[in-house]
Amino acid sequence: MKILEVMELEKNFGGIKAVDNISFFIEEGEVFGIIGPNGAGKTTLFNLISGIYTPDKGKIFFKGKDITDIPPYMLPHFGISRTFQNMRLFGSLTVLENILPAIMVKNSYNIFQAIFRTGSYLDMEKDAYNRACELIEFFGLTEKMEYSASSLSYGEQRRLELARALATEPTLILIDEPGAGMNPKEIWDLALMIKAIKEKFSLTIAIIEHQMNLIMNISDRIMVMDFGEEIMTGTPQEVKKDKRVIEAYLGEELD
Amino acid sequence: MNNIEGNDFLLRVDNVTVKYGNIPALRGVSLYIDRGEMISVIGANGAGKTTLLKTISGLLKPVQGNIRFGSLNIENLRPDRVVKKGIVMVPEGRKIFPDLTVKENLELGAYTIKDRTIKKELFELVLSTFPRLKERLKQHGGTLSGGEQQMLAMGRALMGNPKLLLLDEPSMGLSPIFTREIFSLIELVRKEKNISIIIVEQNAHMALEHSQRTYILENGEIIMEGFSSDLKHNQRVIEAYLGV
Amino acid sequence: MRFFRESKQFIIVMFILYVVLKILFISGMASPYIQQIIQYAIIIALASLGLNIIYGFTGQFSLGHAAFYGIGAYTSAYITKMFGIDNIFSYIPVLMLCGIISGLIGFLIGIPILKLKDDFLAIATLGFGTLVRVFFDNSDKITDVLGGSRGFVGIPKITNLDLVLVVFAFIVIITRYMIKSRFGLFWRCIKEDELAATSIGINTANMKLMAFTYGCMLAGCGGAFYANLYSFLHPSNFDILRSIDFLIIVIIGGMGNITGTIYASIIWVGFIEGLRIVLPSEIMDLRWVVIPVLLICIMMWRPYGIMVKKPR
Amino acid sequence: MEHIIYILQQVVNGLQLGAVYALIALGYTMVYGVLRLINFAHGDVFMLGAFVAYFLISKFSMPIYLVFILTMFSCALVGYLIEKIAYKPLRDAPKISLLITAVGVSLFLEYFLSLNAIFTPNYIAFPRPFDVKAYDFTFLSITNVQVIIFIITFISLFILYLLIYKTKYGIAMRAVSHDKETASLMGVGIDGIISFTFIVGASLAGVGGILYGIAYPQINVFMGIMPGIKSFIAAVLGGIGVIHGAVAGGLIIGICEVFVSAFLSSTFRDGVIFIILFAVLLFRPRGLFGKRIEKV
Repeated sequence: MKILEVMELEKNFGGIKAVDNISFFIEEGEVFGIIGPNGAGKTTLFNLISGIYTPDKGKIFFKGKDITDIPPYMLPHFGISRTFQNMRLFGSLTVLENILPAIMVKNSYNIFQAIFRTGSYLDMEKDAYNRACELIEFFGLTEKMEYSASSLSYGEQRRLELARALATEPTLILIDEPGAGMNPKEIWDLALMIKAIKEKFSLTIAIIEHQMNLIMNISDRIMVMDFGEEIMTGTPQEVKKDKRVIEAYLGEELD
Repeated sequence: MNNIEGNDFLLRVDNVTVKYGNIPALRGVSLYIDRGEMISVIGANGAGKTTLLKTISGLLKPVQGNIRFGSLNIENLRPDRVVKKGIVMVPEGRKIFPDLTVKENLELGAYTIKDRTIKKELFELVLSTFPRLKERLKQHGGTLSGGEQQMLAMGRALMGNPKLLLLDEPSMGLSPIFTREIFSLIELVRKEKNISIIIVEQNAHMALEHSQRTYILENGEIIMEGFSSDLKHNQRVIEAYLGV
Repeated sequence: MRFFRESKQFIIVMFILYVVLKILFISGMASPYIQQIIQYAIIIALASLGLNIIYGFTGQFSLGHAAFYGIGAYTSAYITKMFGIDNIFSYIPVLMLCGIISGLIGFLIGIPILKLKDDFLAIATLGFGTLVRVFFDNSDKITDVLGGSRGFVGIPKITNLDLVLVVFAFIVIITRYMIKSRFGLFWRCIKEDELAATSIGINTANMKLMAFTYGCMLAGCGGAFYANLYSFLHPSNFDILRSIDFLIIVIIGGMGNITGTIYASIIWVGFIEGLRIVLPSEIMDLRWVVIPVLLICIMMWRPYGIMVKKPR
Repeated sequence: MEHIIYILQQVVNGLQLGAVYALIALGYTMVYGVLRLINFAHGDVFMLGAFVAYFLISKFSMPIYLVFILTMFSCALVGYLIEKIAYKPLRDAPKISLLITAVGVSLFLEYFLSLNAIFTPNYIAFPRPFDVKAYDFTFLSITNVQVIIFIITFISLFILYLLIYKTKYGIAMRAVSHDKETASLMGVGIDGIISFTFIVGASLAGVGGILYGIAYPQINVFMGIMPGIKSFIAAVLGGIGVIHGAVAGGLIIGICEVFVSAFLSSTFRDGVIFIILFAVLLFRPRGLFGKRIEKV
């Protein structure tokens, strides 16, 4: 089943086409990689899907529903979640306080229940806390639970951001350059982690990445972009062999 | 300080550590460059390449180590002072001023040059090196194509009459054809003006092809260095960066 | 009831405070002037708490808080005078109404202007503050009672320690529970990074509006108390300087720190009014020369406020 | 016909006020360009200009050209010092800290000067260096004050234009507005350019102060607040950071204000200006001439 379908998407910035007539789909349960040189429009594409930008043209469907003009805060409620290239954590909030709100957006208690501290309110709070703890434990941050996000190491911050994105219980997660600034060993661990979360949370993943060994390793299919356009889409094997991709991006044939 | 052949180093980076907040971006990095030499620094995204150039050009201050340019310690100079000493950087992503005309962009490059005749000579030189810019002097910088912007960025840097040019990912976002053209222009500049060049690249092929020596940066540390012609055949480099 | 049970400590502290103050008031150890100042400090704390919700917790900078304080004050003054209200029990609904009206105006003005950020929001709220001030200055053209630039006179004196303290304690408890709940957490997320808050599904526009409305309500209640404490209002009581007063209190007390705001209000009112007793009027003029310098120094020294606790 | 003449007359009066707003608005817009700061103290620099001129004329009876030169110089010095002392230490601080500091500087200047030992909080009459004469044309009357204001404003704008578009400092200033880091890589001293911007902006505000004093000969230490805010609104209306936008915005705001006073009531004058502000912020936040910027 196609979980996400993008049709003829277009976005201009001051006359420059950042995303130019892009169409693709993502199958449920697959890992969909997006590669391309800087400025190719990959992050813009994510911003369009996650509603931060509105496209000039084109349509986006999620599970058959048109989500093109949905305000960005609604997307996690549909089941789409994302991370950011330059990590946007709530720096002076604790690790726990970074995760909790992402769980609590789906709570249903209202302000009066909160003020009068009704039983159902306290149950919901407790439930959210337990779920946050589970997630934090899965990502190995339990000991840092009460530390502010900004005091974590780079790798921990990356994990926390991923944990926060998962806390909204997405079915589709958009991951923007998780391997930036990581060494080959860390990249390897990251690949394992992405595979693990995919299984555990039964996710569909769209991922932007520059690290060839990471993206080739984990992706089921890869879309190559350049100058806002799609060059080709195919399995890692097909991409590695494709003439246009080699010319525009890889520069040389990979193994 | 002398190198093996007994010449003076043009620039010597010695045991430099740079941190963003608490996170180290460079850890005890050392390198040198001779007069007229072109060296390259390659490494993955986030390895610290841009940080290295920003530190040399004064945008970032090291918490440890020093940088000598000729006989001068420059690690604590402001970026504009570093430019005055003769080190000019072409930043990643070119950073053309889109609202200034091409001519104004070039004039800005010569901001530190007081002498009008020198300025004029430099202007002529840049236009003869990059004839494409000549046709576009009155256009706004923002209207140029990516390749033209890279030329303008390099032309703008040359207007500062540098002794040492720092190029941050000149091939970024360019098509292979333009990448080749830019690299041959870089060669031309180095030979004709005898300018030393440090080039930082993700495109390891081009960098190794065109530089004499190469440093490999990983996770903020230099893990390997040597003549580019040797490194090209090094098994580890091939696996990690050339991917053949 | 859990509402009171879970704030036992705070209620005990407030009760002791009440007893102490009551003894001071009845015994005559506190002169009527001091009594007034003590009540005034609590009123200022109430309104500043409102600004701390808006700015300290949610990060929405407002230079127009005094306008909402003024709206509450004028509303209460008008109603109590016109209907001849003179006892606490008929005053409580008026008080609530004043809060609601200020909150409603905050809500309506907030819908458009909370789309703005940082300095543009500052200039828009400043603009709204100026508009309200102009309105008060010309209010006698609408109905003569309001007094325009001559000031509103003859407002019934209703505010007393019992009422102010009870309402204040009640509102502090409510505010603390709000902050503890998901809504408070959402506000803090918005202050940290609005885009990230959106990305995890927080309806930032609604949450900002909620914080702003609630903050304006508190300002309105404070204003109502103020009107019925002093029995005289003048448009100049609600200009930008008053907005800056509130701002300074929030900054001294620490952004997003309720207890800090309360302490800071008491210190601030004590400082300003205390100076008035001690110093001759010549030197009193120096106040607004010293205060800005103080403000600038705080900004350089501790931009997030003085009494602020940070996580590890 | 009479109506049209009356309207035309109001346009001229509006331009007189608008010219002063334009001169102040330029300072706001230039400083916003380089620091992304609403320099609240700018209106007070304008007030200082009027006061310096008042002293030079009434106490020293200086010739008018010297008054202009010395006033511009003093305002430039004040502008320079404000930036160096109050804003520069906060270069990396959160935006709002800088804004609060600017408000602090503004209050300090006003209340310091309002001390009886320094000046007075009261209004003082500004000594016009010449008598007002009106030149009556068949359908319009223009005063010599208006002529002087138009000429001096025009000269100031012309010099500013040369400064910004024809000198390397002007190019550097525009570059710094766009991207400080890259500008510094061109050898541009950022601190120097920021000082230069404050100096130019403050000088223009000084000129505005003198002209305002001549046109509306009542001065007061708080006189900078409203014209300051309105000029800022003018800068937003024209598109903050855009030089010609500030001039256009100033003239539009001036004309609007005079029109509201003439056709409605002077009571609503300030209100209408703020309604314009809200309208601009909500419907066209980049202003009339501003560029659209999109970034995440």
